[in-house]
Amino acid sequence: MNKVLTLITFLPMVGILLILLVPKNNKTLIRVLAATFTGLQVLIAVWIYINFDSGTTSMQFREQYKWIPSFNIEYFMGIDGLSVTMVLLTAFLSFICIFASWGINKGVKGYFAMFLLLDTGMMGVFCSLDFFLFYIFWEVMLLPMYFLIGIWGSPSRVEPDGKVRGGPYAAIKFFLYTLFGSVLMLIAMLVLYFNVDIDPNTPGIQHTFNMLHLMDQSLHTGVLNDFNVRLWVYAALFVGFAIKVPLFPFHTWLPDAHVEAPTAVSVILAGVLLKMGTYGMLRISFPMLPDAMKWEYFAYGLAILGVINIIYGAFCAMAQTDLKKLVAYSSISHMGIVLLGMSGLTSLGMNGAVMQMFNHGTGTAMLFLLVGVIYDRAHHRNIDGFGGLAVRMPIYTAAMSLAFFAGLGLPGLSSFMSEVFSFLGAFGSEMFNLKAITIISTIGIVLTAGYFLWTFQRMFLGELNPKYKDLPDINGRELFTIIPLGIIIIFLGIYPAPLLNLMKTSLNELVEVIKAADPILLGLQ
Amino acid sequence: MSLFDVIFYLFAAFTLASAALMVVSKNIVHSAVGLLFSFFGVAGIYVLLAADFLAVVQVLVYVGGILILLLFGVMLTQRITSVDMRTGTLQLVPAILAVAGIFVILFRVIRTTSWNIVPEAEAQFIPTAEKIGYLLMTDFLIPFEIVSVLLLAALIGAAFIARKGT
Amino acid sequence: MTVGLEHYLVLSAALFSLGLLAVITKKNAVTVLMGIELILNAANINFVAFARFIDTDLDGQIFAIFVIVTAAASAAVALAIVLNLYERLHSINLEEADSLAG
Amino acid sequence: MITNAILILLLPLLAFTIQIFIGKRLPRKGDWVSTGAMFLAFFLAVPILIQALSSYDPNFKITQSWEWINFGAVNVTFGIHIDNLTAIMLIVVTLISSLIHLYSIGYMHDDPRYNRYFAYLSIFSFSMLGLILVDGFFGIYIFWELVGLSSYLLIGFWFEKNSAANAAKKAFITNRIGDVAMFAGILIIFTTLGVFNFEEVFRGIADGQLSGGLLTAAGILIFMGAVGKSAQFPLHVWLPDAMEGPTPVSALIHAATMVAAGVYMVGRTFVIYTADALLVIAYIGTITAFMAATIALVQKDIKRVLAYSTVSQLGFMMVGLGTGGYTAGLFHLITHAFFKALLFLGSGSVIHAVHSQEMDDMGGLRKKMPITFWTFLIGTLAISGVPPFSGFWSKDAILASALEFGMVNPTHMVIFVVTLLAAGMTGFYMLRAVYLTFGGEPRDKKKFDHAHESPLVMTIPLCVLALFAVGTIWWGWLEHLLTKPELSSYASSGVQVLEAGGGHPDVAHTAHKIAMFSSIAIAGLGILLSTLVYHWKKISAEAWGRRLKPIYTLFWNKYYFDELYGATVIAGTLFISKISSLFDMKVIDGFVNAVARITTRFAFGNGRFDIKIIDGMVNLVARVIGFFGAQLRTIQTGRVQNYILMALAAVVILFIIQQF
Repeated sequence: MNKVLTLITFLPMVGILLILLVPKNNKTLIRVLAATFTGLQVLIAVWIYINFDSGTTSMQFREQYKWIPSFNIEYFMGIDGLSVTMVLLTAFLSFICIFASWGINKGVKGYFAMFLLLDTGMMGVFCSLDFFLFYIFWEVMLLPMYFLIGIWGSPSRVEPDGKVRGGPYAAIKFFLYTLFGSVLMLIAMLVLYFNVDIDPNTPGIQHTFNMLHLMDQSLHTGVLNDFNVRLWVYAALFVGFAIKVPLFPFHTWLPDAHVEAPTAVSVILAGVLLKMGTYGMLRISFPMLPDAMKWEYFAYGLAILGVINIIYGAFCAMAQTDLKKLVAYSSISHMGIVLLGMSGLTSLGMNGAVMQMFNHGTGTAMLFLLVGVIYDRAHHRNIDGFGGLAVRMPIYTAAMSLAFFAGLGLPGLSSFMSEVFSFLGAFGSEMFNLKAITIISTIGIVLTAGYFLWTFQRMFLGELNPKYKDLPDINGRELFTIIPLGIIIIFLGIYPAPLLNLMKTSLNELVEVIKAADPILLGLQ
Repeated sequence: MSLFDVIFYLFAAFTLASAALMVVSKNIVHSAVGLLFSFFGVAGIYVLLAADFLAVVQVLVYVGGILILLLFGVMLTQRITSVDMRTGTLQLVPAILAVAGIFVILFRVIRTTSWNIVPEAEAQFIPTAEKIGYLLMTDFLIPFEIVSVLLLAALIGAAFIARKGT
Repeated sequence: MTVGLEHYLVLSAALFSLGLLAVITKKNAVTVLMGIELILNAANINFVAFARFIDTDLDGQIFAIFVIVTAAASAAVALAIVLNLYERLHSINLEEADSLAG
Repeated sequence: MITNAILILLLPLLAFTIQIFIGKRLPRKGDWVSTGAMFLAFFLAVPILIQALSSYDPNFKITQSWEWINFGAVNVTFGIHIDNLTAIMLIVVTLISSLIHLYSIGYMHDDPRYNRYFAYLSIFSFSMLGLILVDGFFGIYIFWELVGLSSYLLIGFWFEKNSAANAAKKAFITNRIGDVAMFAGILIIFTTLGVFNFEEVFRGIADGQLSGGLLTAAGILIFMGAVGKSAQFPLHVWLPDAMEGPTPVSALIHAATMVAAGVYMVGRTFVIYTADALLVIAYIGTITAFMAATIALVQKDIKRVLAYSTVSQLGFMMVGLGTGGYTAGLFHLITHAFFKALLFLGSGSVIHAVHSQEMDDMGGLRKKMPITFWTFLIGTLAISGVPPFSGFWSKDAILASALEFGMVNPTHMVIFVVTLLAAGMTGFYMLRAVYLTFGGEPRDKKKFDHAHESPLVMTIPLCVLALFAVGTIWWGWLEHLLTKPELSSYASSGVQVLEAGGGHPDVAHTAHKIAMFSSIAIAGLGILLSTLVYHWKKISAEAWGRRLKPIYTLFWNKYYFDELYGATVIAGTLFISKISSLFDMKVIDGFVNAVARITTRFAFGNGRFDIKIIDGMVNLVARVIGFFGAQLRTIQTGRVQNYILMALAAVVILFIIQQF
């Protein structure tokens, strides 16, 4: 099983091939195939979880082959504590999303093929250790996402103010935003590539895309020894990843994309794609340019942007009347906590941040699934258009309240742990004084409670809206997608150790690496 | 000029003459006969080249097979009894010029190339049938099989194409 | 001078030229086919001659056999096409088969 | 004992799990599961108390902790910490909770979500017991939030009523504000000391690792948590609204236990408060006690009267703690738990009988509901501070502590004076409630006729609680067990500790005497006044109300706090949220769209240039090629033989060219 990463990454591709062979009218078989392959993926993920050695900082399940030798491009896969959590999350959410997509009836074949392609792209991003390979997977994701939002999202419509909105608009917006980020990332990648020398002893520069080499500061040559250049490279990478997170002010693609996308795609978008931004920072920006990360303006900038995300996102969420948009803005707010946790460069904060990535993945997935459930029944998402649903749909209400309370960080539910430790980590930072920033950001806790409870009240409490007196409660298939998430949320809220133990060794090492970054390069300090 | 050489020239002249007849003749049946003789001539040349098996194949396949096939073609497309068994030619002058040019070119190439001839091999006259059979079943097994399949496919294809009313 | 490789090659070249002439000038499709057979024969002579004079094993002859087989196959297909052509145009005059004209 | 403690903690959780999933299908909708679990927890708590009493040691302590979350560098443990305070609180909570479970069986018997109600009660009991048992700030914060959740669920239990849903939301969010401040305090403590565990934190503070302004700030921030939970000024607004919940819930959560959690927490972490922090606590308590008492004077809803009296009493407790009367404050917490639960259950019994909460609809119920009346009266006398009822002893201790504080620091004498006034008002408004409810003639005849004494399952808890309101714990004995913890006792040897407050034995005695007489006097005065107004009708309440119109209006409108918050905090938040959203849509997204539009414009401009010039050139080339193509077209005869000929000719020509 030393090819396990290749297997988990390309298994969906096999699924695509099979799906393409199925006649397009045999929708059930297509769905079952998709479910089977993502299910297999989950099994492999479980195998990885069992066999993962959490005691070591080195990359595991490595696979390394020459791919394009003339440019030193390798097919290099491997995971450590940081990526294994994301791999688990991706496998798990993809599987669930297949079931959430069961109701898709338009272009079933294309939908599931695209979905599986997306799956491969996501897995590849988290598994690849070659920057070039990483970049390719990063771009591979874009394409299916574009079609999934554009074709299977809501149809194009003209708003009362004459603006054209809808799936195609959101898809293009998403695509262009991300592409813009990718270009910056590409530039940074090339700068790194051309200024890293694998073998400093022989004359002539041996370039490489191997991330482990790129992380090795002693191999950096040429312009990479100029601190200003390093700052620029860091900035380019940062913007590239920030768009994906999304960080204020690059976030406006997110509400549109979330609202217009079909439920399962929203889940993947919020659950996995957003994590890629922060994953990229932790996997690429921080370890490759640790000294630039430590430059005051960047460190404080990251924390301040995190706080803006938290508070601004919460305020925006409060003003929404569209339930899905509210959840989208709450994602922005929650991702701010990840950034805040990272910015302190402490073991607590870093672990808290990655835990938050995982927990937000499960929590927001649950929220989007539940939004999809009500949308399927009522065909609208206007918060004020409901009312008193708790009487009519007790199970749905219970599920939604679990998701809401997880979102507002109730103790005993997973995101509480990650939020607390993110805040603790940022507040206790030894390198930067983030105390005031952290205290300000805690306002977000109140705001989050405010908008979630307000929404909950408007939708579920009070008199039952007579329009919905016959609304059926959540059904078995929908429960099947939600219950596993609920169990994870509760379990990790009470006992986060299984998740934490996976990643802490790698993340503590990362913190040490950044702390030890050569201060001489910090010419400006 | 040995006997061998004389025989060669005879065969060569016979072959070329028959071929010329085939080209020049306006009657398609005459052409076919010319081709027949030409094939025989080539078979003779093979014998001179110590390729006895090949000579036999040439006679059997070409004379016995392909030519018959061609004649069938003639019969099926033109009634033998019809007067119009003649066929015309077209673009004769440019064609002759171009072909002559080609011949000159080939001739020049042949003359100017220094051939790396193995000298002592000239005398050997060993029957080749057994060796060819052996080689076909060993070294050339795969080409042999492929060509068999090709032949089969060609025959099926031919039968399909020639079907009436397609 | 004794008959050597070059003689055979010249013979082959002449045969080739004649075949070519037939292919280019003949109106009748069957005659064109005959020309093609001539060309193939010319090529075969070359194979055998080279096998005799340059490379003394039997590879050339075996190649020649393959050429003959392929020729048989192509003749069969070509005749089928001719028959088909006849079906359509009620003639095998190649002047009339000019749907490729620009 | 640790096993007992764990079982106490887990039993309600188990009951909750059973109730929420299969409660509906159990016989009697599973009320016996929750109730039984609670009684079992009580019986498990008794041995703990017995052990604490039998050891009779102020430093009695059993702790145990387990690794929970290990970050490598930081290790967070989950631990159980039992000392005298815990043991007493365990008994108080489990006993009252058991009784209220029992009472609820009668009170809620025909509710459609009967099983859900018991599930919520169980989750509340679990959180409350956890809050008492845990050994560190992290744990207490978790259970702190969880009691907030259960409070939310129970206040909003009748969520079809908009007022209930609003009240629930208000309670949770107001609490959350306090919680966030508390969280900030925990942030300070943890990042400075690196531990959550109480004992270790105390040790670190005693060793001077955290001191001065930062420690004061941390203390005040932590106390803010208690301000939220214990409904202190300025976060008291949620508690009166919380009366929307079922009355037993009000008794359990919003009177006896949860709101007292703030006081408990301040007691538990008493040593971290600097003198300044304690002063803040004392003043907050004073303001709360006075303000709530004044509001309670004019309320007409019986539950609201009780709610404001609760707020006021919680203020008393804070005064006790803030002025250094550690034992007094906690003593009042314990006695208050019993008599306030009693009062609420009594009011519940009345509400159950007349189906109204307005005192205007009541009156004369004494004859119809004798048990309820007598127990309610006992509770009233206890809360008013009439000797020998339990409330007298504890309130007296608080006043003594306040007076002592004032005598030592004369500038802060105001605390004692105001608190004393509030104590007087307590007697007044509580007696008023009794007279309006039980005394006089029935004001609503129809409802009166309908009224009847409650069933046994409801009156038994009343009697048991009344027993506790009459009798009391011996003060000296409590003082011994709940000795005020001294920071110095946590210090490592050789570290000098600056004492925050301190005992002043010389004034203590005097203070106690004065306080006792003044408290009896003021309580008597309050009761007398109340009797004059509402029983003997010597003074007209309406007339005085008209005469003091502005003050009356102010009290009636609860000092306009709700309106103030509505106009500032809530409106401000909503305003900012609207602005943010608009900003997001118009400015940021507008910018993005503008960029897109400019790009497309540019592309159109480009397009025109393209069509005219670049395309023109391209077309020209195409046309030229087209011309030659047309000429060459004639070569395309379509005859294969022609093509071959041309190829041959080309070969020949090429060969010739190559030759020369």
